[in-house]
Amino acid sequence: MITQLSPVLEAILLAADQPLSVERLGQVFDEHDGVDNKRIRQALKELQKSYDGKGFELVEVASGFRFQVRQNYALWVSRLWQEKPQKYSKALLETLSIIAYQQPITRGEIESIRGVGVSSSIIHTLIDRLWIRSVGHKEVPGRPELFATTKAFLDHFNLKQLNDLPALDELASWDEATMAPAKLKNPQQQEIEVVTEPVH
Amino acid sequence: MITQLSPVLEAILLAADQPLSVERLGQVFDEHDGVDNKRIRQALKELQKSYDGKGFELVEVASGFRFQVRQNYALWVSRLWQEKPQKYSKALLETLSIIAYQQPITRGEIESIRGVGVSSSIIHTLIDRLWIRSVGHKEVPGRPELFATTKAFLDHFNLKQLNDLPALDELASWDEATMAPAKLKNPQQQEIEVVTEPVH
Amino acid sequence: MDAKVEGQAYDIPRDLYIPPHALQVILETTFEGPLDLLLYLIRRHNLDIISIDVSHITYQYIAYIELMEANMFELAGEYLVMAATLAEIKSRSLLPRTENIYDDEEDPRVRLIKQLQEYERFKKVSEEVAQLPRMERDVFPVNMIMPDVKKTHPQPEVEMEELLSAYTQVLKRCEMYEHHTISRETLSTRERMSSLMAQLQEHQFMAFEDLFTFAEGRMGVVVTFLAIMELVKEKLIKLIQAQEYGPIHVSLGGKNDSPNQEMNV
Repeated sequence: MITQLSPVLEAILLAADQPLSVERLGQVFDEHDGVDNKRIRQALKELQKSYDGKGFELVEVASGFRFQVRQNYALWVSRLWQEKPQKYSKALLETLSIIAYQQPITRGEIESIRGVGVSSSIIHTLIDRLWIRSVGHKEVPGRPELFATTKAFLDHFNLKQLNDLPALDELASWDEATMAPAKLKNPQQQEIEVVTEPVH
Repeated sequence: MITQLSPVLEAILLAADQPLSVERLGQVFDEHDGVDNKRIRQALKELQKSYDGKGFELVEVASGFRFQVRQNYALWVSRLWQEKPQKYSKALLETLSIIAYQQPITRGEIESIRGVGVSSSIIHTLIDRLWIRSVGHKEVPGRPELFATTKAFLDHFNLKQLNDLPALDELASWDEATMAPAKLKNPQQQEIEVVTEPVH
Repeated sequence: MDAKVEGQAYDIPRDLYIPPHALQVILETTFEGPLDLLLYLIRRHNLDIISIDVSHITYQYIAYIELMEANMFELAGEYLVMAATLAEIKSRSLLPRTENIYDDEEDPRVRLIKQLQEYERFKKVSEEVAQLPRMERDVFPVNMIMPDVKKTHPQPEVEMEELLSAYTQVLKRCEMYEHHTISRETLSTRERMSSLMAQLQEHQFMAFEDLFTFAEGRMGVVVTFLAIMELVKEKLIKLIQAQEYGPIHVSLGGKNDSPNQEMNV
């Protein structure tokens, strides 16, 4: 019977190199330990509170709980880290976001939203990072792969679930007559279409 | 000016992948931070005390300070790291079954039955597991080793003797035709002798 | 290049034309494609698409494409499609207008607006996603020295059924091989006797099992065995065994130069 569960969980989570779910933590204990998932959840909650004002925190992400250094200290930590964080291109982030919000989605569908081809290297980078994976094929000619995001993606972006992603805006309203965003509507310009003289 | 130095040091040391000396820690700060080595040393001492009863500790080793998981929690950490047993490959199982039914047999013979090569790692795994051993050499060019199963093999499969290996329907006729010639007189008895008695 | 709006000179926005040498850099680094570029121009310059001199831009794009390196061709194609869409919109706008002449599916304007709306949504949200606290940039994993831990590698368990099924598969595979072989070549005992004699003439003294070719499968081995028995009976060959249960050797019947005992068959 373990009377002091908190330091044990602390030790396990600190030694682990990946987030651990309550279930996974539970597997560490045997029947003599008298530890069930409810006790674990309770202890984790208490632990989380106990790190107020500390340089680190215990957070829950998609695949479980993990310790991480608090964001407010990133400045000093990054001075220590020789490696600069990897930069990702706008194209990659757009592709990733479209997959995250529209999953499961084919490469062709991503391309039609972006209005431009999606390079294979972007898809490969996302797969290599384990942020997306193929989850099947769409039953259309060519049976293209369907991509979806993974738990590792949520983990990397500090999210517990897809719902925690920033909300997607409503479609902006556009004026179809002028092809301009509604708020930019300008009556003067609107008349141009009729009177503009072709140059050639 | 940093007023709360402890959490900053905590963050830096937790993110570092090696011990950091007071001097190295000092390099992270600039003149505006108002941090000198004396302040660092003081803060580290306070931090060390604050981890009483926690699952981890801050210790000073030769090259500096580092966080480590307390030794008394090694048991649980080790349970986390216990690997799930892997499955043996089909190639290994086939090799083992051929040795069991057709022993003593050379690697070359196993290969010609399987129609593909038998990797050294399979043979080594089976020897390491104490399921097979070399029982001599075949008197043919190259004098290849002859492999046979062991008592440990019988124990693992709950067999008293090789005779207890289940008979496959087709086995009888197959054995007669392909068994090593020395066994032609009485194949089954011969098998048992190889396993239970030292050959030399 | 000037257009007149109710008699007043009006500057046509020229932003859609980008000199070819600059375009590669701009397209690859600044804009994520023709939609992105168009969206930028619309937002930034209050650009009314209808008012653009689309035909001019189209010519510029075509000129650009001609100048372009082969490896940029795919990208050029996408911008060209956009230029074509704009040209189509422009040309339709010049036609006398009647209400509802195009349904929504057909109208390139509706299509383009939908595309722009959709794209803008994702462009915006992807900028927000980029700002999310990210591992190794905003938050860092905690590295801690582990206590001394004995890592154990439990060994896989094997069930008797697995072993049997593996062996059954081996046997099945041999049979498949056998059928394949047999269909190609008819094995007869006599033929095999001849080839065995030939082998023994070459090597004189051979291990019994070396006379067998396991790859031939069961049938082949049986034929060889029968052939050997036949040869022994006909005293063409001899079986020699040095000690009980020792390896058996075979030599031609005529010259038994080994002191070993002969084997009773």
